[in-house]
Amino acid sequence: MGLPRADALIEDLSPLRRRVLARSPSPAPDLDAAAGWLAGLPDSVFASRSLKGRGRRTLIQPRGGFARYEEQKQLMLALKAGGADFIPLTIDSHTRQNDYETAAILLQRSEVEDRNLLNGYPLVNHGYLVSRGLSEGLERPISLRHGTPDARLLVEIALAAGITEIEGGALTYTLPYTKAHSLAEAVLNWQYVDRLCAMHSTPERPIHRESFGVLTATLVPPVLVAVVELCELLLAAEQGVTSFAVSFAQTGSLAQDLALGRVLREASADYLSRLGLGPVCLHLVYHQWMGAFPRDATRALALIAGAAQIAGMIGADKIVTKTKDEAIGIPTAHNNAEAVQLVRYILDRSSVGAPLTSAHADEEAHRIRRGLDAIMTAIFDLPPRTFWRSVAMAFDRGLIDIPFSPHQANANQLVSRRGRDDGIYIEQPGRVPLPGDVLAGEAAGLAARHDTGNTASTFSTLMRDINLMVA
Amino acid sequence: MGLPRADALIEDLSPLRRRVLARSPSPAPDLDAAAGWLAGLPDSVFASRSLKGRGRRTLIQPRGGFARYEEQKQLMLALKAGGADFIPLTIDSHTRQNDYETAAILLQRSEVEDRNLLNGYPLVNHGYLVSRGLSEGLERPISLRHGTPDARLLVEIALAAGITEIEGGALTYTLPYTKAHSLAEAVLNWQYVDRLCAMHSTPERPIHRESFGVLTATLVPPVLVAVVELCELLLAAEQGVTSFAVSFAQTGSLAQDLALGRVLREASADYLSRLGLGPVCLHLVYHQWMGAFPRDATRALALIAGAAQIAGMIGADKIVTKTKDEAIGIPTAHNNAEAVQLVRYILDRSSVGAPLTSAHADEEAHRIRRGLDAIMTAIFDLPPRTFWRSVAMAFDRGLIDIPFSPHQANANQLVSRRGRDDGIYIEQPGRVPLPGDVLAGEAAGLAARHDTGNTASTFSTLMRDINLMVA
Amino acid sequence: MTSGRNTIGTVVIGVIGNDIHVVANRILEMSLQSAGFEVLNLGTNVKPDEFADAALEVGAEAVLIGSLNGEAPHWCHGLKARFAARGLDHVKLYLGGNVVTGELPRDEVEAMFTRVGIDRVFYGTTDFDALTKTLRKDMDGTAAR
Amino acid sequence: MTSGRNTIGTVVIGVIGNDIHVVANRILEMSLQSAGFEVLNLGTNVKPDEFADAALEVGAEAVLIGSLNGEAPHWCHGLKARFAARGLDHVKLYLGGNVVTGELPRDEVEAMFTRVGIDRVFYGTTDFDALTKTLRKDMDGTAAR
Ligand code: B12
Ligand code: B12
Repeated sequence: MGLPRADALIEDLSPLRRRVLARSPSPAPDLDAAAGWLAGLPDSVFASRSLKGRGRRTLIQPRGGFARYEEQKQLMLALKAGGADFIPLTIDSHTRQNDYETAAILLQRSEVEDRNLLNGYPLVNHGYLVSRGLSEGLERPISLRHGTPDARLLVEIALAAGITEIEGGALTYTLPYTKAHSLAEAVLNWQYVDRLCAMHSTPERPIHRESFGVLTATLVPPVLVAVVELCELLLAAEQGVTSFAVSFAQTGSLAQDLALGRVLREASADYLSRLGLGPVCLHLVYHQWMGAFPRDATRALALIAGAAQIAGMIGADKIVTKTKDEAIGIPTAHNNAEAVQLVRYILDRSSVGAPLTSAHADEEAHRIRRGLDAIMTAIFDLPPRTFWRSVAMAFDRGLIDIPFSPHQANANQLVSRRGRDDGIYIEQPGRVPLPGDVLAGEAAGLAARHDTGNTASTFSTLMRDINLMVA
Repeated sequence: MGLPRADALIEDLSPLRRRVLARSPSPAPDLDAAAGWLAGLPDSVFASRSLKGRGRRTLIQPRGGFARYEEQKQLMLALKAGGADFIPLTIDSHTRQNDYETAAILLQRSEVEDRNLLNGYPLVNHGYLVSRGLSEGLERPISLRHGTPDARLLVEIALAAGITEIEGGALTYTLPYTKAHSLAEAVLNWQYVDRLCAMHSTPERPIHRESFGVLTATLVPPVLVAVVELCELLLAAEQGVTSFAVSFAQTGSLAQDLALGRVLREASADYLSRLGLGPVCLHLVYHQWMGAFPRDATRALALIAGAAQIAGMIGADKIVTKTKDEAIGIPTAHNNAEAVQLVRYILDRSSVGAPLTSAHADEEAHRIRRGLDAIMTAIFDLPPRTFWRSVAMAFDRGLIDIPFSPHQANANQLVSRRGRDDGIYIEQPGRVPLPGDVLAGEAAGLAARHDTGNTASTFSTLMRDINLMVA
Repeated sequence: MTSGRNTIGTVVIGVIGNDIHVVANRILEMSLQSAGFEVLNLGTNVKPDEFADAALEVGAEAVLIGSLNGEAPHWCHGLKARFAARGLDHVKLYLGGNVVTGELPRDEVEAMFTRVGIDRVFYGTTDFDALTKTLRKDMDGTAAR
Repeated sequence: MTSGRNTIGTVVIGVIGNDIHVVANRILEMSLQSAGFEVLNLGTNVKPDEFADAALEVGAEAVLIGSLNGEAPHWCHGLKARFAARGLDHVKLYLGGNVVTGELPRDEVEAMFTRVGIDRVFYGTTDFDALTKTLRKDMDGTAAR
């Protein structure tokens, strides 16, 4: 029995921090460099404050990262000019795997050859001193977006550089992003990150943590998104984080989007209060379609506009945007800013006041919540006495099973596909402990698929499901 | 007291028809030319059958009309290739005002100078024989879209040419489209049209009639759209029309769109059955944003995509589309077909099964219905003994009062502007007989406007309201 | 319309031809009135002779013609002559709106209409505040003449 | 993976570098298996030497390399040499996915990789049925050699 508890908090991080910082290929900040630097920054660069002061506006955050400092800076200014409320700092894939060496080589070649040989900004190689310049004149919070199971050094440097929003978490940055990184280790490493963020928070200006409920963006059933989001929220709350956003990506079904948004908000508050954790200032982030994108620019823009409208309908605190270049490659700064403008245009005309619902959405919400509660109870009831160990065990035992995770320890026994109104439904639960009535509801959702009805999944329906927005 | 009644049906139209047909500048069809021609056409060109057989698909109809036959034919084929379910035949503005002479001059000049000098297809001048060729190889119904208060000759020719969907009505094609045409006359002329359509209907293949709830597309309060739609439905049902669509245009507020769609469907069925009219096969048509359009192509496309998503959410039977050229001029066939494809792309991914709602939408629907019932009762209670006379009197007395109508007899005493979530609310009802609680609800909607709150309307808020989608 | 005393001039406005787009026309009326002009608004569907007759009747110094639906090229042809026939050569003719179909170069559009006697052409989106200023200047000119 | 008898050939597949995009990799595995190939799927994050070692171990006739995240140009450099070092010159090297960033002319992209020893380049959307046919033909060639 391992319930999340406030006294799971790591007491003294300093010895560990010294060891982590020693590995930095760029000049390492000392232990209180970040605190001092953050204290001198204006409120306008604090993500937690932007979120708190948003009123009824859904805030906008694009994605984007370039190898070289100057190019990244230009991108950031272009995005600001386009109306972005949060400015992204997306990290390259080598840094995400802690392969600073390859990143260094490609950064150097990018500089010498005057072209971009990395798919993101190698923050660890650039270092905190150089990167402090990024937020100068920005007057917007910078968000660290990566996909790194061991992000301890990366986050040390990010905080010292004045970055106030840290995305990720043990599950969401391991299961979609790594093949072999031990989840138990990832949990410990993210406890470090959470604790570090909490340590650098003040009551007025907390460092904001955000989960990445997108996961693999491919046929992940809403109930599993909810479980993963709740686990990361509770792990962060254990370490004293006081500003946190749960998130999810457009599912492809409006009813499921409405339902999942509602369940995430309600369940987050419920679990925290029931477990005596917090107070945490909670937010909801919506990622527009994260799966395979249409190549056609007009369709891509339509998809982006449609997602913006849904973000308005669910009253998301923030939407994370894509661009019309998504299917093709790293977007230009211009097209990235264009998408931001477009999303603002639609959002400004999509507020709904009261939350929308429907009989189907209500049913989906009810089922997601029942499933979530069942799985969380099963996780809490696992043998370990600490919550973090239970989370790791839940994954090992297949209670958490994410479709299309590249991770070699993922159970891969859960099978999902699209059903009613293109919603994602569970065909085979594997070892995920879902009650019978929930499974019956999932089966009903599958049976209502409009093209094939309740036939077993085939290769061609799988392709259609993955390419929902492409064809 | 003038309730709509089945025995209001015009018995013998023939003498009148002969007089109308005699005015044709092109060779006039004889009295049963249309019936014979329609009987020989395949089911695929009957609008009523497409609508009935649509399943859960929202059908798509673009707009478009060119002066010359060949150009119009090419447009129609391009729209078919783009995936349109209905093919439009939009009539030029001179023909709409029965100014066949100017239309003839400009048609001839268009042919000689090889360019387009009309903003639509002058069907009366082309005549029915030539125009029969339009539907050849089309396998889709053609929809007559015009804006003609006296459309008797136009519709005679349309039916003889094999056109099976006739848009318009006494109120919707007079109040936004004319300055001086007597409404009483328009009602009589549209009774002729309705009767003519009913006469050419068979039980399996009725001629479809569709109202134009768009009206002036400028700050028309939902309750007045509902009143006008109900009046035209009832007038058509009196004349034996058995396939009818009520319609409305995107209001700018999602809650009002959801509410108005629901009220229109429910009230249409209720009134028909309560009055013992019908059976009428009822449909709901959604016009995407009909007010001032953004000039920027990306925004225009986003607006089009967003409207398509809403059409899916309200489960419209049909959506009538715009193009990214809207703010600039008559769209090219290519851009018109592009919009159709885009709308199909979004619609195919926007079905919701059960109708969506929210506390606000419920409240809006309740208020629209209460207002509608109050106004309809007031109309029924007017002195005349026939419904059609009551409708004309309702307009004369300002019970029906349409903002921005160019008609000189329009009362212009009702003042509306945008309030909560950009919905349209009534600030001054003029002589429109709305109950106190409804007016209180409207005032509350105004008070919740996010920028100005409950300040009186000014010139600058008016401009903002009109340009909601432009800026 | 009554010919007031404190006005800075009298103008006729309307939408030409078989055109029923009235939104800009209503707004233009409000703008001109609040700028101090005496306005006779003929509304929509106004034929060339009606503009000329009205200008004669109220002694207008300028006529502001709107055209939104693409008919302007047709109706503006010969318009100036109708004013001349009534001895109204001095009346300024303004034209504004979607005066052509599609996007054309501004100077091309202006030339197209000044050629047939329109004094000022406002192609597309127009700032009505700026418009009233221009109008005031033009009228001062007319009065001085 | 067990080396079956009724297969038409053995191939190694995987996603190269620090790349974790696994969706196409899973689908490719299913496609190849259902076409009758024996497949060793190394999954994601596969370094050049691992490909070569695996090919040696199972006696693969072809190695199908996926790259989705833009790293291909980096990792394919020197790849052929690792195979040569193990005496695996005859093993066909296939590369597919988002092998470069942005849209480039197809022949340019192909030249870029054939230059460093890749036998076949599949740039962008790939029909896996057509792919298996090509593979089968290539393998017949290898077997005959
Ligand atoms: C609302 C609307 C309608 C409503 C009109 C309701 C009403 N009674 O007013 C309805 C739906 C009924 C309608 C009908 C038609 N419409 Co319409 N309509 C529009 C729309 C969407 C908005 C117009 C509007 O109100 N804008 C808001 C006002 C404030 O802006 P504005 O009118 O552009 O005016 C600005 C300037 O033009 C200028 N201006 C205007 N007037 C004047 C006058 C002077 C003196 C000056 C100096 C400046 C000036 O200043 C204003 C402020 O910047 C436009 C497209 C668009 N713009 O998005 C099409 C549009 C004007 N319509 C068009 C057409 C063709 C028609 C129809 C013929 C139908 C058809 N074939 O599609 C019929 C008209 C029938 C007829 N007899 O005329 C075309 C015109 C094409 C062209 N010029 O090349 C347009 C551009 C749409 C399109 N792309 O096809 N329409
Ligand atoms: C889903 C997705 C993700 C998921 C992946 C989940 C998972 N574990 O698989 C998540 C969200 C985790 C993710 C992360 C990242 N992603 Co990603 N992702 C996508 C996305 C949206 C869809 C990919 C997909 O699954 N498609 C469906 C499958 C069926 O299609 P496919 O992969 O394209 O495969 C087809 C062909 O490429 C080809 N093919 C593929 N493999 C092979 C192999 C062989 C042998 C052959 C012959 C053919 C072939 O055939 C397939 C069928 O046609 C694409 C953009 C897009 N396409 O829309 C970006 C995209 C691939 N990602 C991209 C990037 C950069 C990243 C990140 C680095 C983050 C970042 N900086 O933005 C990280 C990766 C970190 C890392 N270590 O690699 C870029 C790559 C840029 C480039 N190549 O220039 C893309 C193009 C998006 C973009 N425009 O920025 N991503």
